[in-house]
Amino acid sequence: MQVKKSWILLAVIAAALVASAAPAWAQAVAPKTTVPIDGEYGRFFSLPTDVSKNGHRIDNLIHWTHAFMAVLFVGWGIFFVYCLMRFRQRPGHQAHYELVHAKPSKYLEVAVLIVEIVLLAGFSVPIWASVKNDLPPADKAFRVRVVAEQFAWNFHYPGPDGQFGRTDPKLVDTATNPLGLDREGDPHAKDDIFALELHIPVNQPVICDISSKDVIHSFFLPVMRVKQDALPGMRIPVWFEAVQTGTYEVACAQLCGNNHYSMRALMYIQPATDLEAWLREKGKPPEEFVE
Amino acid sequence: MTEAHHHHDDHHHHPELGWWRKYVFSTDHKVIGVQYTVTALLFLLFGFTLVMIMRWQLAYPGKPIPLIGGLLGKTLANDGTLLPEGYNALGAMHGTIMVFLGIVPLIVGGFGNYVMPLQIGAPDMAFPKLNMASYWVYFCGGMVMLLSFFAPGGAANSGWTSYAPLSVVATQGQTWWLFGMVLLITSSLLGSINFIVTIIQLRAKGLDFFKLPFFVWSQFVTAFLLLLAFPPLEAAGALQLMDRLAGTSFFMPEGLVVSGIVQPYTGGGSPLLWQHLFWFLAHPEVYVLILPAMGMVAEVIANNTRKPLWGYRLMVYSVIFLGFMSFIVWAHHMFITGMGTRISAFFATTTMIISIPSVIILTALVISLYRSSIRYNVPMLFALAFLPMFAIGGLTGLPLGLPAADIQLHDTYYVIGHFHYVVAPGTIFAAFAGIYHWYPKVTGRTMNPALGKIHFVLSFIFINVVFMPMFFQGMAGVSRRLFDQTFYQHGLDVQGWTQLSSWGAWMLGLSQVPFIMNFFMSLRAGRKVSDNPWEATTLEWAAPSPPPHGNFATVPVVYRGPYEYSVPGQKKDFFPQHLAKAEA
Amino acid sequence: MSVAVLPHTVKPHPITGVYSGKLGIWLFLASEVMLFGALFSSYVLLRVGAPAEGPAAWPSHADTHLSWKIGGINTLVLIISSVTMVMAWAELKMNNFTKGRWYLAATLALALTFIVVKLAFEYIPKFQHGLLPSTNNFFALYFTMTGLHGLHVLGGVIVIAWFLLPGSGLWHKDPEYFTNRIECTGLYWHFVDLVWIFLFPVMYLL
Amino acid sequence: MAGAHADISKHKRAYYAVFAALAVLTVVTVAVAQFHFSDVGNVAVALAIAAFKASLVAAIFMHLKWEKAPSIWWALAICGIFFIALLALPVLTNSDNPPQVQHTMWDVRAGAAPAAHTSH
Ligand code: HEA
Ligand code: HEA
Ligand code: CUA
Ligand SMILES: [Cu+2]
Repeated sequence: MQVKKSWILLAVIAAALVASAAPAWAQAVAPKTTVPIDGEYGRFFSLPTDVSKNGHRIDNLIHWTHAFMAVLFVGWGIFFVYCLMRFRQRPGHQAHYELVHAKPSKYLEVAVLIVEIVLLAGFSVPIWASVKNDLPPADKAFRVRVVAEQFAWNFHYPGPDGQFGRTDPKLVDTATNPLGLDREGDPHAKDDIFALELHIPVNQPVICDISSKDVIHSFFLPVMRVKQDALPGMRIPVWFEAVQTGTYEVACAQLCGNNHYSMRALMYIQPATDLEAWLREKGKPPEEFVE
Repeated sequence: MTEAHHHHDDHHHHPELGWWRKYVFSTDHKVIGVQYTVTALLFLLFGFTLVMIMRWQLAYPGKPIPLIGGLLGKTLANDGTLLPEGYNALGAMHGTIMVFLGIVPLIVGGFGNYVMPLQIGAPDMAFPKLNMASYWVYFCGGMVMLLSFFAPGGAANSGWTSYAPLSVVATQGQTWWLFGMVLLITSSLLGSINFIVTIIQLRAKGLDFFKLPFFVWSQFVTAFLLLLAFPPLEAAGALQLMDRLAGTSFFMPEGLVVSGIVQPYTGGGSPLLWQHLFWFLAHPEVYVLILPAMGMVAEVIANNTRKPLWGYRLMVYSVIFLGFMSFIVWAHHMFITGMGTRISAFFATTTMIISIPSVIILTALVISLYRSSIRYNVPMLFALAFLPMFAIGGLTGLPLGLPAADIQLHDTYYVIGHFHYVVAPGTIFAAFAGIYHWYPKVTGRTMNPALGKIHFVLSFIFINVVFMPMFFQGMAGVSRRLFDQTFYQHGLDVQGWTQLSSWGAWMLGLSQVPFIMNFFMSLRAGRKVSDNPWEATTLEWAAPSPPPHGNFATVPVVYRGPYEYSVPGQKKDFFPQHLAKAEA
Repeated sequence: MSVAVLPHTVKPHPITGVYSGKLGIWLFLASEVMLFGALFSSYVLLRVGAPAEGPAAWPSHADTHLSWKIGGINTLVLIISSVTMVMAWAELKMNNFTKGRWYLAATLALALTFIVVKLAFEYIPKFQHGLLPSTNNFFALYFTMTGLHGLHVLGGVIVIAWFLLPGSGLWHKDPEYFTNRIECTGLYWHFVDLVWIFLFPVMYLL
Repeated sequence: MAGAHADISKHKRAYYAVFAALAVLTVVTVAVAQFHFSDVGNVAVALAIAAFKASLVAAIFMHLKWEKAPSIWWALAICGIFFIALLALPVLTNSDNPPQVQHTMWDVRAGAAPAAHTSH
């Protein structure tokens, strides 16, 4: 009796504390962004909208893995709770010294291993191989260079000639030439386009070459299921294909300094014609290369 | 001339020891164990305080911190509002302090030092002076870390992982961090040598390896992890110090341009080199955080189910295998750095393999409950809660270990949720179980069970309120280490979860009040108990409470395995290891 | 000093076959293997990954300005010191305290020689010629690795000096204990020699 | 550990022999390094000699030849395995980069990399 009372008391205290938290929890926070972002985020334990051709493969892997985890946890939990209730100490009840022969546990462990192998060899490795190694052929893909810096994403398009110009750290000027493009020395560089927004075509493979000028950043497109660290000293390609137009976010996923939190860019997925128009517009007067 | 003679002399000196030698610069493993425990608990509380401050900024970005905002100083805050550099410094120091100054010193330095020699029937650690040195080097390392908050530019702010090049170009606090780490690593190395030698050399007569309590096994494996995994980080620390102080380019590639300025490094270095060396330590380190916890939980469960542990040998093999494998999975933290298919498949495979022994250990502990007689006292409640909490943390490690799934989940709050479930409701609960369980051995008194239960229920609820929303945030794509996630639409949309999580953290803080009260008040007011209040079988309960210098009144001899509970035909339901025959 | 009565500090444990100190020093050496292992691993990674040209390229042999002669002499110095070290232990083991002590003194002298040669003929002239750790990754590794090795030599010097002078009193109280400690010191010392055996070709010849 | 005096005298001879071998091998290392076989060849020869010298030191000076304690052997074996992992895996990881990963971020030198046209 005594025991029961104290548990009730505890439950009341806990409930009161939770309740005191509730109003505060509801407090709204003003959005910091003015451009409306498409897609849906943050429903209960769910991934954001997927607008890529291959993203569903990753989503499926995540979902199947979680289903497997849930089965294990629930099954295991039922047995656990059963034991807790059934075998509590009470008068007349005694523990059994003899150990049970738990064959099922052996089967369970083997089953866990098999499922893990399937998830790994059947799903994860093939997805990885296609995402990392099987880049679409260069003549089919839209190519952008992504150069990260504290605290901005620089996007570098080759321009009408289709060639990226020479870049040199010595030419870098934060205000006028963040990419260090050699516009005088290299003809390919003359028409190169620089922007602080990522514009890509819909329904065409895109290859982004990720690199960084200073520290490590991470190029993260939540709606595209793409993430790649931007490592200084390396240029690493990632590819994806958007299946839906819209405005989305580019995030930095690696701590890169004080303003890591605000290192955000916008990604516009556009029909090819719109994209070309934008590129033409961007490419027009050389003085306005810098935004 | 002979060793017995030689030490005899020494032995006779001890009653004249002054206060300083007895309680401060003591070489007695029990005093050192208590020193470690208390220091580590204070650091835990401090690390927790840091994160409670951060949680304000996360829940209400840009609003001044109530109550303590004004105390934060100019480098961390501005008019009581946290600055981004302040947030990053608190985050990096929270991780560092929790891992290296809180949990490891608590469960290895504290519990390991106090309990392990008692459990093997040893009079002390094999190298008592070295043991003292370990503690004091650890203490100095902690002080360096604390003082680094006052360095120009504040404490280290490049994450506990200190990824180069960010850490190399960071403010001076990073240098302090590196020096502090070198001290902490040195301390762990000295400690681990001592633990291994003690377990190999000083076991009581009859106590062979497969009669060791599981806790001793977990400490043994842990010590090997510390011994062999820490030196590469020491080397890496030296390299990073060189980069910072001598202008070398170990981690600096060619052509770095920071804030528009071409950096003076010759280049040719590799940022990934740091990551390899760091994770070579840090993955084994996470098992350092969990294995002793599993050991403690196993002790408490065996004792309170009144039944031998199921699959003891299997558990021992698992823990050895786990320790071994933990050295070759480290690059699962680096999948997104541009890794190829073959190597990522290799590390993913080892990662999947390493989950199996964890499953075995947990399963064995749960099967031990079957047909037992469970005594629900406070240590047991914490130990039982450990199991599902660790299961959640461990299971969420699986999607992270699958490289393709990790593309989406890497460096999001999902990772934060994953590892906090293993370290906070996991390891911290195990540590609470250990504290309530061994408190009577250390003090001769029990802690108040009513306060203990309040502490348990509240902690259990709120720790889930803190960490469960993190999985939702992570799934939605919110990156970790964000000063203000509402910059992103996906962050804004889950801000409600973030606020709930923050309230959980503060309530969790409040829930520790009964514990802290209980901890100190029971020193005087706790119920006095016998030497073996839990009717346990392992050797530490054969010593007086608290054990005197030299530990045992008579040198114990061991006759049987560690968990002989409810042996058929015995009058009592426990059969201690050191009794030749059962008492009639 | 208050130390509880600890078994197996001097005589080997009947089952494990070692006394505690020796096991301890071996474990310490295992951790040292990992310490230097990390540095060698860094060496391999940086050398394999070095760019083919430019300031960060791996310097050719001529550009390192390391003299294999000086390195070779120091190698011999360390090898001899290893011999004297092990002889010191052997003499102590045979109860020849005086002889053992002389060997210990010789070891100390050789260790100091090593340090002096390293500083006077290598480090200081290098610095004077503007060859610094920051010059390129080869020198960064060279100074870091040999520097760390040098610190180990210095550590050895301090320990040996201790047992040569103030610490030698232990011999009169408990010769076996003292001999054991020299054995442990020797294990450490040989390890320092062993690291150098790898450092020498890696730095001076490859 | 060898106890008797006679044993120790026998050891002493071994010590001198090892010393001679080490000295000779040092000379050999230097001599061999003057020839150029191939990049890999030189490294292999130098490391092979060094490894041999090191094992002499470990076996004789450090008494591993006479060492029986299993705990020491276990510690060394485990350490050896992890040492190899530490040495090999980082460099293997770096060499397993997917195709098209470049180890530069600037195109300082010469012509720019080709890229496809924007339209299809
Ligand atoms: C104590 C600490 C601890 C423990 C034990 C673990 C355990 C595991 N961890 Fe975790 N991990 C961390 C601490 C820990 N981790 C930390 C601190 C980080 C982040 C560091 C940072 O970046 O700052 C991290 C990050 C991390 C990553 C990198 C994520 C990323 O950055 O992208 C990965 C990826 O593979 C991973 C995987 C795993 C796996 C597979 C396990 C496995 O060992 C888990 C195995 C356990 C189980 C599988 C549960 C047992 C099963 C059951 C109870 C139920 C089943 C029942 C039956 C079958 C009967 N962890
Ligand atoms: C062992 C490791 C450990 C532990 C226990 C914890 C515990 C907690 N951690 Fe932390 N955490 C890390 C290791 C740990 N953490 C690491 C490595 C990081 C990554 C850092 C980085 O990004 O670089 C991190 C990051 C991290 C973040 C993310 C920050 C970010 O990415 O921006 C958050 C956010 O909420 C957080 C919260 C918490 C909370 C609420 C707890 C709570 O669970 C705390 C609960 C604490 C207690 C319950 C203490 C009880 C102690 C007492 C009551 C003492 C009593 C004293 C006496 C009796 C004397 N942690
Ligand atoms: Cu860039 Cu974070
Ligand atoms: Cu890990």
